[in-house]
Amino acid sequence: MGVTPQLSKISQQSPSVFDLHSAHKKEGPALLTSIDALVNWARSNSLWPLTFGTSCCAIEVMMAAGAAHHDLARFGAEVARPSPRQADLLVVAGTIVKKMAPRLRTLYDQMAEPKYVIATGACAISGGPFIYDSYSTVRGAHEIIPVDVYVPGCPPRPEAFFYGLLTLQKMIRDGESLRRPGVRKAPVMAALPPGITMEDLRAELIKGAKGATT
Amino acid sequence: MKTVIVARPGDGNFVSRFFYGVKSLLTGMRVTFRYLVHPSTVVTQQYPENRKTLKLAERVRAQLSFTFDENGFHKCTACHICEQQCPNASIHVMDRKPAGSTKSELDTFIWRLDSCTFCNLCVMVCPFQVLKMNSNFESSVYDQKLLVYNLTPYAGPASSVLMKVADVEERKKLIDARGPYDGPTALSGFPLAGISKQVFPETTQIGAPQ
Amino acid sequence: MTTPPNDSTQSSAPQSTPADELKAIFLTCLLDSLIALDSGVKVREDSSLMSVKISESALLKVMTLLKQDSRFDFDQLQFHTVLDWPEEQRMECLYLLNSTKKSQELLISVSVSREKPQLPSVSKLWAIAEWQEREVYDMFGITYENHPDLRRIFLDDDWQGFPLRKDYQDEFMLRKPW
Amino acid sequence: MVTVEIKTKISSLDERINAMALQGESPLGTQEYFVNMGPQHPSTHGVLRLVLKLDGETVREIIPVLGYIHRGMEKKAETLGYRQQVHLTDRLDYLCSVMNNWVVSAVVEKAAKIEINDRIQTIRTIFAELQRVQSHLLWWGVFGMDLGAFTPFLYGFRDREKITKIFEETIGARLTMNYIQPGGLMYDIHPDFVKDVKAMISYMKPMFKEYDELVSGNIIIQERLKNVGILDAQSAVALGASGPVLRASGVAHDLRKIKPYGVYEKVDFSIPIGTVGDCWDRYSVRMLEMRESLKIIEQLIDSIPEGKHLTMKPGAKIRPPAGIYYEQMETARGIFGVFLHSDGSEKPSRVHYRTPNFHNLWCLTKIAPGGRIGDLVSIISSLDVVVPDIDR
Amino acid sequence: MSVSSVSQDIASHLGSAPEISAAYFVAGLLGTVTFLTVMALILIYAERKVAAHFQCRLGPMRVGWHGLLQSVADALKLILKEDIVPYSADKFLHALAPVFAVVAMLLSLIAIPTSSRLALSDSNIGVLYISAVSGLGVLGILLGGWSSNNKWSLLGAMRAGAQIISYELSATLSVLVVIMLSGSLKLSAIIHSQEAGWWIWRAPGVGLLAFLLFIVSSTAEINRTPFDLAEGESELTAGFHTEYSGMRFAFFFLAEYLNLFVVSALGATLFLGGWMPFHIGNFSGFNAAMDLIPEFIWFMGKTAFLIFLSMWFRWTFPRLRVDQLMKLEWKVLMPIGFINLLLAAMMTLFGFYFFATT
Repeated sequence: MGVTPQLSKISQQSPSVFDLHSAHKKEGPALLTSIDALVNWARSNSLWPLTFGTSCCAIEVMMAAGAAHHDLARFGAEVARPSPRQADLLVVAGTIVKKMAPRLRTLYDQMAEPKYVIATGACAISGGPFIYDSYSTVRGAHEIIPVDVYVPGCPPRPEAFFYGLLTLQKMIRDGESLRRPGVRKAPVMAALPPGITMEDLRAELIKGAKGATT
Repeated sequence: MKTVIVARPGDGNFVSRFFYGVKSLLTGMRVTFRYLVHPSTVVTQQYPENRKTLKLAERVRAQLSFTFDENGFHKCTACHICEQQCPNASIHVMDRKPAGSTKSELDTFIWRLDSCTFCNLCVMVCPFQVLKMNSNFESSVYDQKLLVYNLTPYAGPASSVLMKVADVEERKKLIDARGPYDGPTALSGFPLAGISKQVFPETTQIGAPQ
Repeated sequence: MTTPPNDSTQSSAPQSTPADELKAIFLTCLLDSLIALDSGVKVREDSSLMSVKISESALLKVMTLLKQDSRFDFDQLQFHTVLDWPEEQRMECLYLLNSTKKSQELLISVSVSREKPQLPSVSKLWAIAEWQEREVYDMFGITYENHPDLRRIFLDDDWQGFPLRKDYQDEFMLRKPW
Repeated sequence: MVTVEIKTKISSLDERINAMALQGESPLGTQEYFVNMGPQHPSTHGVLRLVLKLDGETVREIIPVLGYIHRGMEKKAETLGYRQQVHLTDRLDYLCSVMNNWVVSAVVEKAAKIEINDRIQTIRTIFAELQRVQSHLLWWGVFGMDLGAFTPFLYGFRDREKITKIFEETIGARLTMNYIQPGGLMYDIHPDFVKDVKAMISYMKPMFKEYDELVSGNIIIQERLKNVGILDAQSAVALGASGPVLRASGVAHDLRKIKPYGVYEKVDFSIPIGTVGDCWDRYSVRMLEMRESLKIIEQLIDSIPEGKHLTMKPGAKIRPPAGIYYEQMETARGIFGVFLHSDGSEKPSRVHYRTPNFHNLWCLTKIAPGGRIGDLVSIISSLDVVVPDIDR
Repeated sequence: MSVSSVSQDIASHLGSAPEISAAYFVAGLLGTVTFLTVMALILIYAERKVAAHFQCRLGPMRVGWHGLLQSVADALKLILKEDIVPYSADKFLHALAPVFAVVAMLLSLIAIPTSSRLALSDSNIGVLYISAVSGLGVLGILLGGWSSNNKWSLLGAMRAGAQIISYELSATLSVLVVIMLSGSLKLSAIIHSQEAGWWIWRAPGVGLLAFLLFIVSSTAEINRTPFDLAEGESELTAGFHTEYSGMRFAFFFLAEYLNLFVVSALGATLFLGGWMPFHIGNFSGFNAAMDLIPEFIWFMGKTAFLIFLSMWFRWTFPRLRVDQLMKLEWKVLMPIGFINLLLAAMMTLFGFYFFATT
């Protein structure tokens, strides 16, 4: 009976940060580990975003997500700070063009550690509609600043942004540590579809990258 | 042309303005207070908690997917119409010609979620209604490369051709399995615009000058 | 070179309605006044808008007339943009004028050379032209005489080249692969 | 690279600021200073940058610096087919995406002589008006937030969500719709559409009273808006303003009445106009426009004619004859026009968007000087600028 | 219940050795700091929840039960966040400013009696002390805005300075009414003078007017909407604390909420009788029934009501413009305050208020 269509399986059992339990391994003395856990708990639950949005995604991600129907406040993230000094989360919501790129970098540099970046929408991930034939659009925010979580969509629904926020919270809880300030672990592949391991993917991508360079 | 002239607040004298002001402030406070004391006016939908019951409209466009028939086969003939219609090259149909055949068939159907704008043109123009949009919006990832999907689980001809082959074993020979991340980087080696070649750094130094 | 105005209006409006007739009368009146200023006035045929071609030297005179004459009263400049014709080595500058009082629209087209494109600025007549001309300079490299503040509007001041020209190329821009 | 000989002196932003620093003298003899407002600033609605010359709290001069979201859309449009043009305009003024779609579709239909039926026209009109209400609701919320009241923002969005639900149901998108296609619509309306729209209208009508109680009637709002940023009729026309900004100055100019498109001829509605042209007029014009839009929808919703939702095959080639085509419509922010030059091929050889916000923002440089920083914020907000629409 | 405060109790038991006084002072201060930090956390949580319900949403929901631990997480995060001092800032003043802001508030809280037995320092010039010490808070804001070397900060600080100092006047004018009526600057004496009824209703008209005046001007003094010009987000990005991050920003944040508490507690003490239960003249039966509710609860209830009022203003009203703000103070509130003071003086002179003891 043919091949089981894997993709339909994916869409049925969507990868979820809620279902997959953490792969985080405890290291070091128990006290430090539990302090780590506490710190990461605090950081992950208090992500104050910077009020920053360049185009359409800002309406969905910064405004509609914060509005009454979806309410970003449930995650403790409604304290949108207009000053980058006080913000923890930079949501790159919208297209970044060449003229804006240095400013985005400045904003990122002005933020205090620990800081996290979510790229929402096609433009911030890859340039989106302007990936080809545009002389000014930067192809993705990751060309300028390190991005932690990518939330695809054009623009993503507020729920999709929440999913991205949960993904980021999971990353903070699993991967960030008090004892290694500023150093972030390799991303935890929480959002991998079931049946595909990190190693498979890594091997494939390395193979692909080698193929591309040679 | 029918026009209405908008009303302007009265200028009035100081005293009447003062009392109007106090009244207006109290009216405003009444509005907000009404919401405070009526918890039923809360409209918030609690997304992660209501995940099981969350029902989006059927036309919601959040992910492109293939339609499969009851045998798990698709009808795609690799005609490339969707690829041509895609405004920003988010779809790449890679076809192959099996040995001894002149007709090409679908190998991998690459769809870039990272640059897709959900304009629905591919779905509209598909002559065989292979493509459809579904509402699965939960696709956040830590790595951009994971957003390049292969939509087809197997490389092989369309279901119309496959179903002509009666023997199940023979059918299996016509098709090869494909994974969801058989992206073009891995398969053909041509680089995707906007996806840098750097592969998963072990640690990222934050704030390091770039 | 002068096209008889009556012919052109009749050809563009085969079925005559009162509105069309009014438009024809307006256009006749307009063309008569324009020809008095510039003998090279032609009607641009392939346009869905009422449009006339004038010569570069008469631009300012024609525009002043159109703005200030109470018969026309074109009080708004809807847009100013350019068509690039690299094979003919010219650029065609288009001004869409609009009259809020008379509800008329008129497209003025002027050709300039591609090498040394320069036009008089109309920002004295319509204030918005200041930005529109800056945009055209930014995108096509047309410079304007007597412009109060001519600099790039969208791109950085040190940008090289004029991106909306047909032959613009840079290393950054990717072409769609198929 | 083409080298162009430039005869005129081209200045730069720095030179402009330096020149501005030299001119003018403060009446108090105090030192004036420059402040950058934006590109990241909560009240510039995106990435608009304003270089302000301030004298204490008073704004003396403004240089808007544009281009922080200039994406080269007109260049991109030259590489896309006529059908693909539509989705780009979603990203111009994303709050009027259906109306923008309509303009592009209309100009392509005009060029390629595509016939459309009454059903399509009626549905397009209903959606355009729904979007106008939606856009004004969002503006109302953000306006409240800019003036320091956070609650209107949430009430506005709460009610906007009702309309977004309708969009989601029929179109499948919340913001960037790509709904109106050359030759018709992407989908026919959802079976529940009529019912939901009626429910929305009956929900919205009493809400306006609440908005008036909370914001319009508020003394602080009135005092902050009255006689602030006055744009008189003559300069509004000269500065190229359109839409509510122009109408607030007392010029009854609305393309829905002057050159009716869609089915606007058949419906009965009036155009709110202001008298003074200050922020208050711009505010109330929009508040009244929402009511008028609901009136239009009410008249149309029961009598959507039967017919097909797409008069041509979705994949059919569009190849208009060579020529210049222009179409313009009244969006929530003013006149949006699409200029199209076809060379007879499958792709346009030049596309130019005449965007309302580009023209409306220009008014800011003329009306804001003299006010306080707080006035500047309310003026920007009352002009209702959407920055991606300016920069394209 | 005796008038004596805890300090007098302790002093009478242990003698007045300087070490013991010092130890008591430190312990009291630490206790106050802890109490106030917890209080600020609760206030922040309450503000977010109340705001959410004003706006038909839920507010913090996911950290702890109904988001109870939200403020704890925020505080922990802020403490551990990187503390950035801009390169061109005045480093010493930049560090000093948040301390000023918090310490001024802590100091003013010492004088407020929370019940008849619990007042850390019942000074005989309590009201004067509080208005003097809380005036220090503006110094923190001014220093912070100045030392950041940022134009937006400076603008915010200048606005705050002008605003706070202006509104201090009408706040003091309204406080003077109560001082005049009760005839004392000592807070416990003011509370006891309200034994027959709170000043807000006992002095007909004048008390209410003074109370409203106090509410408006104190809202302005603590920079809350509709008077939040110093940090008006849509105008000045973040105002005077634009350049502050981490712990120091947390100090400003803390000071803002402590301010709210202090001002509300002061308002409750002066106009609503502080810890004094609701008494009506010499209706002893009624008064005795009211006395059953503990004093501390009376105090906290009144304070909470005033805090709620402030939150209600904040989530309903838009912000004033800077010139309107000044106009409101100098042309409206000040004259009203003076007239009110005059009326209060006559009232005191002739004993025209309810249950006057003369």
